[in-house]
Amino acid sequence: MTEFLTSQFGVSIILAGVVFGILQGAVAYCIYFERKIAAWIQDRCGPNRVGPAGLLQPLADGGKMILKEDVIPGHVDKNLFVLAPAIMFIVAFVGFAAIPWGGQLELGGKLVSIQVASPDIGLLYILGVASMGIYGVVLGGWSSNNKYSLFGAIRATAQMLSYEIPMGLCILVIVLTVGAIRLEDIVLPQTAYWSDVIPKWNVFLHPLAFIVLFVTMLAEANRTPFDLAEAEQELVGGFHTEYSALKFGMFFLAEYASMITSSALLAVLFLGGWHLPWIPWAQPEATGIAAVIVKMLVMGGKIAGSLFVMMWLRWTLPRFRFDQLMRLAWGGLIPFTLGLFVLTVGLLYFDKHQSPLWTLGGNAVVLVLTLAVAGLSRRDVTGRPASLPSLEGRSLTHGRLAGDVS
Amino acid sequence: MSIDALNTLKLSGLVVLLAPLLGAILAGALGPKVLRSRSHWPAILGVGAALAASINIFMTIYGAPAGEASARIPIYDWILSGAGSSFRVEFLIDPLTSLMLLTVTGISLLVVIYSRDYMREHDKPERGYERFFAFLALFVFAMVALVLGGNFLLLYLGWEAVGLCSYLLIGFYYSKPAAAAAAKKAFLVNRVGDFGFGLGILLIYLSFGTLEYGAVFEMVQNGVLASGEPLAQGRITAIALLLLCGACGKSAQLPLHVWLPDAMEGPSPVSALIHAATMVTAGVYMIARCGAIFTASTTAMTVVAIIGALTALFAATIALVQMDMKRILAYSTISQLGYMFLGIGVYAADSAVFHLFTHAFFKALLFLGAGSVMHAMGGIIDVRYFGGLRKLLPWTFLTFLVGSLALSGFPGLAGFFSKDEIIHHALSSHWILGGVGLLTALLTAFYTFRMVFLAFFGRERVPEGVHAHESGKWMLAPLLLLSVGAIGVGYLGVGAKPFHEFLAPVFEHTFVANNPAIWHGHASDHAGFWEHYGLMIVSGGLAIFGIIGAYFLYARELWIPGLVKATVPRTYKALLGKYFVDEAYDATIVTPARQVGRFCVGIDNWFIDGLIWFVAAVPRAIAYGLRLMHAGGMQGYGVSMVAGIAIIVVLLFWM
Amino acid sequence: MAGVSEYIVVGSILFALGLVGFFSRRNLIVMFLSTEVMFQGIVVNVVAFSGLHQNMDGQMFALFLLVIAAVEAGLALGMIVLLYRRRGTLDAEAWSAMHG
Amino acid sequence: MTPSTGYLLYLLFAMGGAGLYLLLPQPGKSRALPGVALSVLALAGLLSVLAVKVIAPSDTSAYFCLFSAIAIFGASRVITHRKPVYSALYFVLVVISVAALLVLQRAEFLAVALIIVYAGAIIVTYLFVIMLAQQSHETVYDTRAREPFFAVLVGFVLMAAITGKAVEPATTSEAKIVTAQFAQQNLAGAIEGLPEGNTADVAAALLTKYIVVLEIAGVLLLVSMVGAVALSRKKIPVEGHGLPTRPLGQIGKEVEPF
Repeated sequence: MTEFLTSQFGVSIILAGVVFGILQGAVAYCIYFERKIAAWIQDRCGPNRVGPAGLLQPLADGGKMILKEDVIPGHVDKNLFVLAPAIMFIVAFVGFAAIPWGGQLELGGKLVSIQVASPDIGLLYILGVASMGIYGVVLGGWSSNNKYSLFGAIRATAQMLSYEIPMGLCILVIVLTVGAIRLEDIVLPQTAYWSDVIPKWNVFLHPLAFIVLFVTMLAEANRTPFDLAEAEQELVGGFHTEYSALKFGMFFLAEYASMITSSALLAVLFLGGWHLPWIPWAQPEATGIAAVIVKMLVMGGKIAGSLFVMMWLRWTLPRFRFDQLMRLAWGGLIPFTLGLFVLTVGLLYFDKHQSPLWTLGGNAVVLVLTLAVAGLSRRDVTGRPASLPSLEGRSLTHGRLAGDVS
Repeated sequence: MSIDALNTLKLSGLVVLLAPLLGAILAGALGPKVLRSRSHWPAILGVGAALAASINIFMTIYGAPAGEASARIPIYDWILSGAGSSFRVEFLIDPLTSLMLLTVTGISLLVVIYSRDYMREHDKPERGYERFFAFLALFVFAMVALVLGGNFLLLYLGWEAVGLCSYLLIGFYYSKPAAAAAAKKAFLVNRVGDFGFGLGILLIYLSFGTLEYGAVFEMVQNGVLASGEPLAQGRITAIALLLLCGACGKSAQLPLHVWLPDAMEGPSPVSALIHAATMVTAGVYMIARCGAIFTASTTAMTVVAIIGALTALFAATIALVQMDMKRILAYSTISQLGYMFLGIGVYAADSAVFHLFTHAFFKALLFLGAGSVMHAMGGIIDVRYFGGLRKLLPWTFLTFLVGSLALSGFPGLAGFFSKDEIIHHALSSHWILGGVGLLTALLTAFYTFRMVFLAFFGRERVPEGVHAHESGKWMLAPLLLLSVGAIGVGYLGVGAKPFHEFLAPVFEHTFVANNPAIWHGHASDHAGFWEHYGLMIVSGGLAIFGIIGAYFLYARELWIPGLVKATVPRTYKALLGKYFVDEAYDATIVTPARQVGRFCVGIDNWFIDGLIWFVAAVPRAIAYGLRLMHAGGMQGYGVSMVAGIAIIVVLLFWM
Repeated sequence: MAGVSEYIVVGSILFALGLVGFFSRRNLIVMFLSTEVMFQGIVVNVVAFSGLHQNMDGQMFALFLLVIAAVEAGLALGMIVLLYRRRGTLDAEAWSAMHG
Repeated sequence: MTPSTGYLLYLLFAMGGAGLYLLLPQPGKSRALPGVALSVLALAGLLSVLAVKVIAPSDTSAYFCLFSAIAIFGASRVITHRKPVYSALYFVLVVISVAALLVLQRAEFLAVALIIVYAGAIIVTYLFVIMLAQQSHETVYDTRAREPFFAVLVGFVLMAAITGKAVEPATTSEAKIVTAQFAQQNLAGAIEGLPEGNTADVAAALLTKYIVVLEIAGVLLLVSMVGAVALSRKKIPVEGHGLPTRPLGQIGKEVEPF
């Protein structure tokens, strides 16, 4: 039994259970913190009735969700209606399997990875799982047999397909820089230092790719300012209009879970994963149990930071219009990340891909080029039919910001 | 001739030839989108470059030592057909060529410049502006190719290209039915002439085995065929007459003159170009160039002279009663071309070319003047609606007057000297030919000034709503330049006769050697006063008499023409109806041809089509049965295809 | 351990099912889905061969099949949308205009 | 494999074909029950024949049977389901199980690529089009298969011919040698020899031996992209055949994109 527990397989199974449990709670508390941060930004109190400082609010919410009547409207396609939140939920949590949480642990004289699975194709696995997330939205929207839901679903499809491209390109940039697609192998090179001071985190090599990846992750997770699929003011809630009770809760949890996955991926790709400079416990050589706990805390801290920025953005930025969203992806991010990709390939050829001077300079050049080209060719991507009445002078009446609600 | 000079000639020749073509291509290709209202620049620059190069050629030829003023310049082998018969693109540059080039490019340049304003309405280009200039430049290219070419094939190429361009330009306003019909008519009538011309060239090739000028002429003068046999008189006469047929078509001689008056449907600059510089002179040039062939056949020369004389008189009489300004000018052109033919026919080719040269100036001037009047009058061209225009259009009037005086043969102006020479030679050939020439000179003066007095003198008869205005500087400048020419160029043919001296090497072995009355050169030095100046006084007097007559009849006593009209109504009608040549052609050629065409259409429609229909009906009947197998569904086809695969697999694996 | 024959069995069954679907269904989209099923059968086969010969040829074939499928999906779907906009139906029979 | 196994296989194919024929959408009363029964029986029989007679027992053969069953089930649902949306979703099932089969063959990269490209992109666009083109109501052309009998006959004859050959013991001497080689190179042994990390192998093959094909594939994708753009920019007039293309009652339920 001990032997089983100390093998990689045993650790993986234990880890799967632990991570799933922690994440469930974390997701619930994400919602709590979202509300708290919203309140803080808007100079309110936020939830403060249930438990001290409202800390038990997620439990109360969960209870409510579970106990509410689970309505399935008569006009929906029942099978898919039920399937959609399940797909969403599963996909959101399956992605955690490949995330390296805490480096390696020395257990019974052997090193085991603090990772549910470490496949050779780890990064592709996460991408593949993430790409399946669309089905939840699409099926939910379509099966609801509701105009607004379908709108939301269609928007979400187009949006997620579009933003997958710059996301993939950003990830490819990192893959090329590091030369590996196993997530652990991506973290390890980042634990080295430049001149023994600055950690070789990829964010210092490709800061713009980091920003773009963050933006695309917002879009993939349907977060403001890209939450077109569930824009309350326009679509009554989008693809989950018809959902209630636990199914709605699953959508809700899935959104936060995918935020956490994205943040974890971001941390692994750009921020050195569980690595923290100069702290001896957070180095790859440290394999004790305490070190692993520190590493997991570091990882959690990075994820929390990223989550905080996402929430901060939500309460700061207004929502995009759909054509703007599409233009940003196809006219801005894709050319830009393509440029980054070409740049990285070129630097790779000259073996300069890990020299910050070259990559940063190249980033600046690509940015300037993209901005120049984009500035020179201003054109709507989706286009506005000429038959529609002019919008001039009417934009002010729609000037309310998305964040004003709730 | 030195190598340097030859190189100069080659280069300049290429520039003369290709610059207008390049201009045409540029104007045509860039005109619609890029140049738009600046489309005249490629044409002006192209023709201008051609003129510059022509001047260069002229200077080179002029400066060449005596007896070496002729050069054959091969460019490249065009058609190599084995068996020794190959055709080259080559230039033949001699005094005649250089003069023709000067005339063609010079007049054309002025016309192109003039067109810049003419083709505009309120400074906005007309529709097809760039097309017009592209065609103009192409026209110049074609004419230059005709003149420069060193063999009959190139001559024929230029000949046909000129015909094509005239078709395109006469039909410039192709949406106007009259213009389209006139273009078609010009083309078809030319085709009749060109057919004979083509036959003539073929006969030359059959006889002499080559089309290169020098070789052909040498053989003709030696009187041998390519095979070595002696050249029969009948054969050379046939060749000459066939070539003459082409010349008649191009130069609008009887009986193929009918296209020229109708060609007035084109814009006025086109008329000027056709009449003065490019198209109609082609015939004269060709006969002058082929002097060896023509002089070898007395019959042919006689025919040329008779046709010339007849045409001159015939056209002049018609011009007496026409009311359309441009038509009067057109008939006068035919008449003057008749003079040129007459001149050639009496072995005075240098005089004919001289007349061609002077005529180019004053006829271009007259047509451009007429165009200016027409432009001012908003498109009206009937002289009955003019009158008193000399106050409204002073510059146009002055230049037009100069042109008219020159045309009438008023003493001292260009037309006087050249025409006089021709009449002199005609008189010394046969008194009837000379008499016709004199009579025509009188008529010419009369109808020319009939037009001038009707248009520019007397009461203003301008219709309501027309505001006549003087033309712009782009149009007046060419007019003034041409007036200077119309006054001055005649003096090239008096005294020491530099013009004739220059041309002399070209004709000395052909026309001059056969001319029974050498009037210039050494022979004339010993003539008495009356021999020398008598004819001048007579013809000048006739011109002045004609002018005065026209003044009394059309500026003063306006009732006399009416009286004449009433006295001889049939003659008047015949003149007005242009002797009913068109109607005669219509009845004798066009209608029967149309009947034959109908018959052929009937055969085609009923017999041949029926046969084809029958052939088609058989497979259709078969297909009607077969198509039941095609259900039309792609999936059905797929099933049968895969069924085939399945059968093959089963057979392959299990049998 | 399954040998190459079993993969061929599964692959050919997938292929044949796609074939049947392509021939018997009338909905354009389902027809194209059926062709994709045929592609899957082929992918199974060629990857099995790849394993058999211990080289990458089969996997390369599969990869390019993937490319072909993507290309086909892009164009086919574009055309289907066009056809649908024109006729308002996805029925393949609506387009048998060459019916004899 | 004995001849009796071959006949058993053919019997199973016949059963499956009959079941599929019954399941294909056709008008008239539902024949789902006998169809399902026949098909399930045939599939179960096939898998058990394979499992018992053919497959060398190993730790992955169970997975192979499982995912094969899922793939075949999914594929038959793709072609028999009356709703295109479900067809597409069952196709996702096929893709995932095929990806699993590929993982069994140590083609992980291809498996993930299959999922990303097919499930992540292609089928989503199919779904997109289905959503745009029709709502949940059933249409005539979805409920009425075209020549199902011949299609099933042809398809299954082909299938039986190929699979029968694939599992048949070799009869000729030449074929025997080949089969013996195949048997020798048992996949179990072969796959153990492969290095860890399939991605590097894929990349190596792609960028050396197949570089030209890779370029061609790139050009093909570019052409397809241009074609798709050209197609989607085209203005298509609705052909008037007298009737409104969509029934009036449906208008409220339909939406244009964006």
